[in-house]
Amino acid sequence: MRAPLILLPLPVLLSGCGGSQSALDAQGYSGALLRDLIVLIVVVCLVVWIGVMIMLAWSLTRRRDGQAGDSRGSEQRLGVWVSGAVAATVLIIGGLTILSFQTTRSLDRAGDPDLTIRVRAQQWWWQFVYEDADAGSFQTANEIHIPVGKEVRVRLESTDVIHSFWVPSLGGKQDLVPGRENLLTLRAERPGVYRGQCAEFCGLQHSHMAFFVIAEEEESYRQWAATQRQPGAQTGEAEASAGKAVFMARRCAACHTIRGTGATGTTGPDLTHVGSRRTIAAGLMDNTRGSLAAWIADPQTLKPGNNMPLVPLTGDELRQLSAYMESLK
Amino acid sequence: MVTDADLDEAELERQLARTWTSKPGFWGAIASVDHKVVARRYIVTAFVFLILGGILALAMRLQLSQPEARFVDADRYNQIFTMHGSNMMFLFAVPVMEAMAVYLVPLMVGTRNIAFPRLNAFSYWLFLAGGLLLWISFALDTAPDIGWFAYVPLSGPEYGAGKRADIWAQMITFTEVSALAIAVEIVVTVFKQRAPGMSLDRIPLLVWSMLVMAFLVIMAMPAIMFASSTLIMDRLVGTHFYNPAEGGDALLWQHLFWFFGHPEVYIIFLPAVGMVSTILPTFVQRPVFGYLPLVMALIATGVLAFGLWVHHMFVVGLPRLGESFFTASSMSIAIPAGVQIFCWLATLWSGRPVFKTPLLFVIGFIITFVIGGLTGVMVASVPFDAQVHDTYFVVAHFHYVLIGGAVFPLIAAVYYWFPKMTGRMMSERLGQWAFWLIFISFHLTFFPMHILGLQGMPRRIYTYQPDLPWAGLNLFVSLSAIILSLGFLVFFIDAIRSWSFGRPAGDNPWNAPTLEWATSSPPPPYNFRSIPVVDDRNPLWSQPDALPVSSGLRTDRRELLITGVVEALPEARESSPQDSVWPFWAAIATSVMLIWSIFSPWAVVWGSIPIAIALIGWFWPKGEAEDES
Amino acid sequence: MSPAVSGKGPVRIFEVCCVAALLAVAVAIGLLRVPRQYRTDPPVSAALDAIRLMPSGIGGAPPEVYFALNQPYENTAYDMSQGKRLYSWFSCASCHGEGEGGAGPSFLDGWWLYGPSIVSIVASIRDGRPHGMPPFRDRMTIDEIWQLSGYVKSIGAYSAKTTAPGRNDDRQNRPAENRSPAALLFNEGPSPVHPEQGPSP
Amino acid sequence: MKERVVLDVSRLPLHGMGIASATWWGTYAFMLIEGSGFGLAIVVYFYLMFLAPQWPVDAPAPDLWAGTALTALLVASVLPNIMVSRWAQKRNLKRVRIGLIVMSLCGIAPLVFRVFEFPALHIRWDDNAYGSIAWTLLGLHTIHVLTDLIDTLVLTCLMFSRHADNTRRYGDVEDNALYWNFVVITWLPLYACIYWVPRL
Repeated sequence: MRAPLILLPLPVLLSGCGGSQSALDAQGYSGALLRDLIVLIVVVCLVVWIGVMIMLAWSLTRRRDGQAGDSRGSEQRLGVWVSGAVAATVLIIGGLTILSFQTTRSLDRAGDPDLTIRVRAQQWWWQFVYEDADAGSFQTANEIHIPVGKEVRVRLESTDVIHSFWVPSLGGKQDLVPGRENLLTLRAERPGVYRGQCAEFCGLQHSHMAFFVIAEEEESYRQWAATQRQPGAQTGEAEASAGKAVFMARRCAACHTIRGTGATGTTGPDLTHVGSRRTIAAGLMDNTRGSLAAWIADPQTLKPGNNMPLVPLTGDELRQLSAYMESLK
Repeated sequence: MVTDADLDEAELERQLARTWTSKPGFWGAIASVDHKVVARRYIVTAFVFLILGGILALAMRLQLSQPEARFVDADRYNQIFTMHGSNMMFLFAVPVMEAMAVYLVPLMVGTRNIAFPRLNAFSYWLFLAGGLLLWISFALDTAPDIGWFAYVPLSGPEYGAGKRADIWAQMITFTEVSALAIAVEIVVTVFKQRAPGMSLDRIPLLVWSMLVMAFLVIMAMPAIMFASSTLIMDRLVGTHFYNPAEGGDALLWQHLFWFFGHPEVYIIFLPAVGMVSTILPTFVQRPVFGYLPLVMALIATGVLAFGLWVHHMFVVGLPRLGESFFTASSMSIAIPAGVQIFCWLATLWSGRPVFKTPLLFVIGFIITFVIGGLTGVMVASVPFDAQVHDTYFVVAHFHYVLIGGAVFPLIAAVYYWFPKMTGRMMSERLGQWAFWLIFISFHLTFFPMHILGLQGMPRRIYTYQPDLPWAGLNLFVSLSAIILSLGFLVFFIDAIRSWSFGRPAGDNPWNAPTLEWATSSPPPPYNFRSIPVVDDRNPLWSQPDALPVSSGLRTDRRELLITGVVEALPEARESSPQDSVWPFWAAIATSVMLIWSIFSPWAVVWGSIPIAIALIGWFWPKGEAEDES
Repeated sequence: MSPAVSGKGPVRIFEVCCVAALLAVAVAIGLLRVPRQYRTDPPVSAALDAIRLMPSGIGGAPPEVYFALNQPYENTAYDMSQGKRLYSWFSCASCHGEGEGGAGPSFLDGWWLYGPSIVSIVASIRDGRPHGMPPFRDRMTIDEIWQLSGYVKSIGAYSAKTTAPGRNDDRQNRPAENRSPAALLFNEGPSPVHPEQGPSP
Repeated sequence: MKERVVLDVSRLPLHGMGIASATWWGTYAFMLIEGSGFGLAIVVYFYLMFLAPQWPVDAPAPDLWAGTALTALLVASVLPNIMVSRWAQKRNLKRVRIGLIVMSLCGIAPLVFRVFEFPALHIRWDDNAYGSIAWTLLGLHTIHVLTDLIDTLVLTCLMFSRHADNTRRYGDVEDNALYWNFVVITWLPLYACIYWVPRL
């Protein structure tokens, strides 16, 4: 069962910066369990379907002789056949139910998490808070890094409507419901970039609410986390420094935080290390200076209805601001 | 006092026609309470909504045919998929099944009109008003954009600006009131108006399925009425049912919605099953195999339907124990479904199939529905569902169940009963074309969606990015959808053409065994010249020469026969109400009140006054012969 | 067969009437519909900026284009809801609270220092006012200022309107905007923040 | 199709009473619908109660007197109600008229108490979810009292008109009595929920 016993002709699953997002391309502990379950159930159901179709085809095409079918004896024989088929249905259904329960139990096996991440889903982006009392906690947006082979506990909350946290390659989905907290455990078995996406309809930009899970070896994860704990980079570059001034003057700071500066807003994503992220606007665009500028200049055309207001800026200010954003590695 | 015993056939028909025919002209049509007239309106309106809903589906497929397409913007797309779901469920599927019941049940049980025919007329007008409300709001760009499930808080006061969510919630009220009205009529018609001798074990399977469906409506619809009313109250007068900060709960909505929403699927599916069980025997020319198991399966499905709503909520974070229970119950619904499939196969096996269009659609139904049922077993498993919930896999699953499981039998039913309803046959040639086009392109359209779902494509997204591996299949699906719509186009062309120009059908063109084929095609306003007497499950096969009938009903007033619940022994001669315009005015008054009440809570007070006046006009006796007793 | 045929006549007339009515409705709708705007066209924005204010800074006339658009910022729930979000994003609450005032004046007491017209409110937000109201001209676009003004105006409405921003799913510390809010609180009387600005009833 | 007469129904009554009447079954079907509605409302009440840290939320338990008086009144009204139904069965027009007038009063009196029940809850519908469900339960039942009252009033007028002396009318009176019993019976669990569950 380990090798993907796929019945369906699948196109290439991995592609470029998209990262993988497929239940069949399992790269995590839960993901693999679920993939095996899916494949097994699909095979069983396929066999059942073929069986029923053979019966159907036979009953439609069989040669009929004389008055067969009307006699009492044949009616009884049919009764036996139908009862047998129903009994088989009961057995198969029972078997699948037990199989499903077993998988649930394997998924639930509790272990102490090595790392806890709090997820706050908002219309239409993901806030990730790494809670670590000893080393200090920090925030990212739309991108998490996790160490390979470790249990990562994800605490799921929503600040507005219902969303759903789903990284198909690593495991099943779980909703984020306002007023409640749900838990999910992730464990990536191999390094890689795994794409996740909101799976519960959450309004206008539900389609553009993706995030990436970057599983990496413990050492590089530690480095990454250490960098993230640093306050926002100070840059000597003139353009970026001017951008910082624009950031403060134009009220960007009312919504965004850049640690180590006066910007402490909490409505929008934490931008302390925005330059280090792979994408911006919840997976909408690759993170380049050009796309940053485009986003700041006109967020409502790129992602209509999103919650970033358009701030009027001159061309120079825009250039400076995007340079500053890019410098926040 | 004139009874039919004293008259010859021609005179009897003339007198019955005078008593039962609606007045000509516009107001005569508005006032008509003939169940066939109302049902025909219902069916035509529901099919119009099907076409409109199908156009919406094509718009969605156009938008999804390529990544980051800009044919439809996000706001419009959200309105479109909400409209598509709500329209297909509330304005097409449920009403069309109930309309078939309104048309066929009185004929199949051998009575002259449905019970409470004025309520029936009222129900249609209210349904029409609800449909217009939804579609006019769509045209005004203020259609609901919250999905057909309208989860709070997205549909709640904070995130659902404007009246969009209110329009959705009130549209529910319109359609639910009309559905409840029909359910009551069907229950009473089946219980009290069956032909003498039609004991419980001689009721046609379609009638059984409609009876179970009516009980499902009665038990399930109050949940959605309560849910949608409290949603409007949260939005309009500031109650806190769904506000977690003040003691409400977002999941309460989901419980209420799916407590209705799951039985809703069976409300649509059970009538379809009844149609299959009725059509199949005619085209193999033998009685259906396993009448009793089939009835038991219908009832078991109806009961189980209330025990599996939580399988729509497997990923919201409920306790594991509860989820396990609902996995088991959801899986177990496959057993009655299996019983039915095997009984049909046995019927086919032992009969002599005649491959006319209705049978083709029934066979298409079996092939397709088994797939839908099996994917249903898949999503009943909590861990399986964790991967496919809210993905295109689920979209594929329920289209297999709803189109394969309900629309295919419905089309079969249209081909089968069209001659009865219009007196004319539909074209066999076009029918075969329609079947092959619809059947093949249906699978081409919806099967790839299973794969898309497993590849991680979520539902309800208006677009996707080019670097995701979904573009190829999506384009394929969109192209197949065009062929599918062509298939439906052939079907509609055939229906419209045959309505006026089809070959005349005669009373019983298929040599079918049930009572509706005992009268002329189309049936006269009084349905039967004399009320039939039944002594077999398949009366027209057991009595091929002369139909046993009763005599002694009056012809100078609309009179029908009331019989006992179990044995259908005659108990009374009862009058059936005359035509009346009051149901129409009552529906207008109700519509005004319901629409007004999404703007002001005082509408409930002031808007109720005209309703009360209309109802008094409706029930106040006019001294007609029907009032005598 | 005769009853069936005579039954058909009225039904046909009826169906024709229905189709005609539907078509009429459809045509009317085509002329009436108002799509939601997520981004105002630049020329419209420019025109919205051209408010004509009285020399005193109190009251004035909105630009023609506002009427041409059918006064959306006071009449559509969507724009008001957007205004409500802007109210929180731009921290209006740090001075005005949830409308009850604080360092800045209250919106709930029925008193408007610079008059209740939307033009005055737009001018106050855009250009600022004495005693601490900062100008938001270079922080918000003009259509956002209009949206915010529409919302602020609705906070202190004298009577409930059918178009109002929805209440928040949150602890309720004052009547929700959609429920005839301010009128309930008028009897408390205005509370001037600066003595010289006090109302003179 | 050719016909063969096998049954003569001309001696059957022109109108069925009780279980031989379609209206009777229709009334039961509607009671089933509304009963489901009440049942659901009660389920929602307990659902919210189990979510809340304390119950009632931020309010004292409701005052008892108005609700209890109304309950007593409703229960007492069952007696004349059954009498009216009996008289209708016996087709005693004079007594049915008197009984219907009494029942009209029995419909108005609870509404008077109902007016005092809402303030006795000590909470508004928009204060929190407890207030919302308590008001909804009361409101839902009030609507039922009101509809049956209007039905009774119209029926009373009808019984004083020329259409009165008719089996069909007596059947209507019986069905109306049946419905009033339903209104009374459904109130009892609601009364327990609204007034006594918060005191547990």
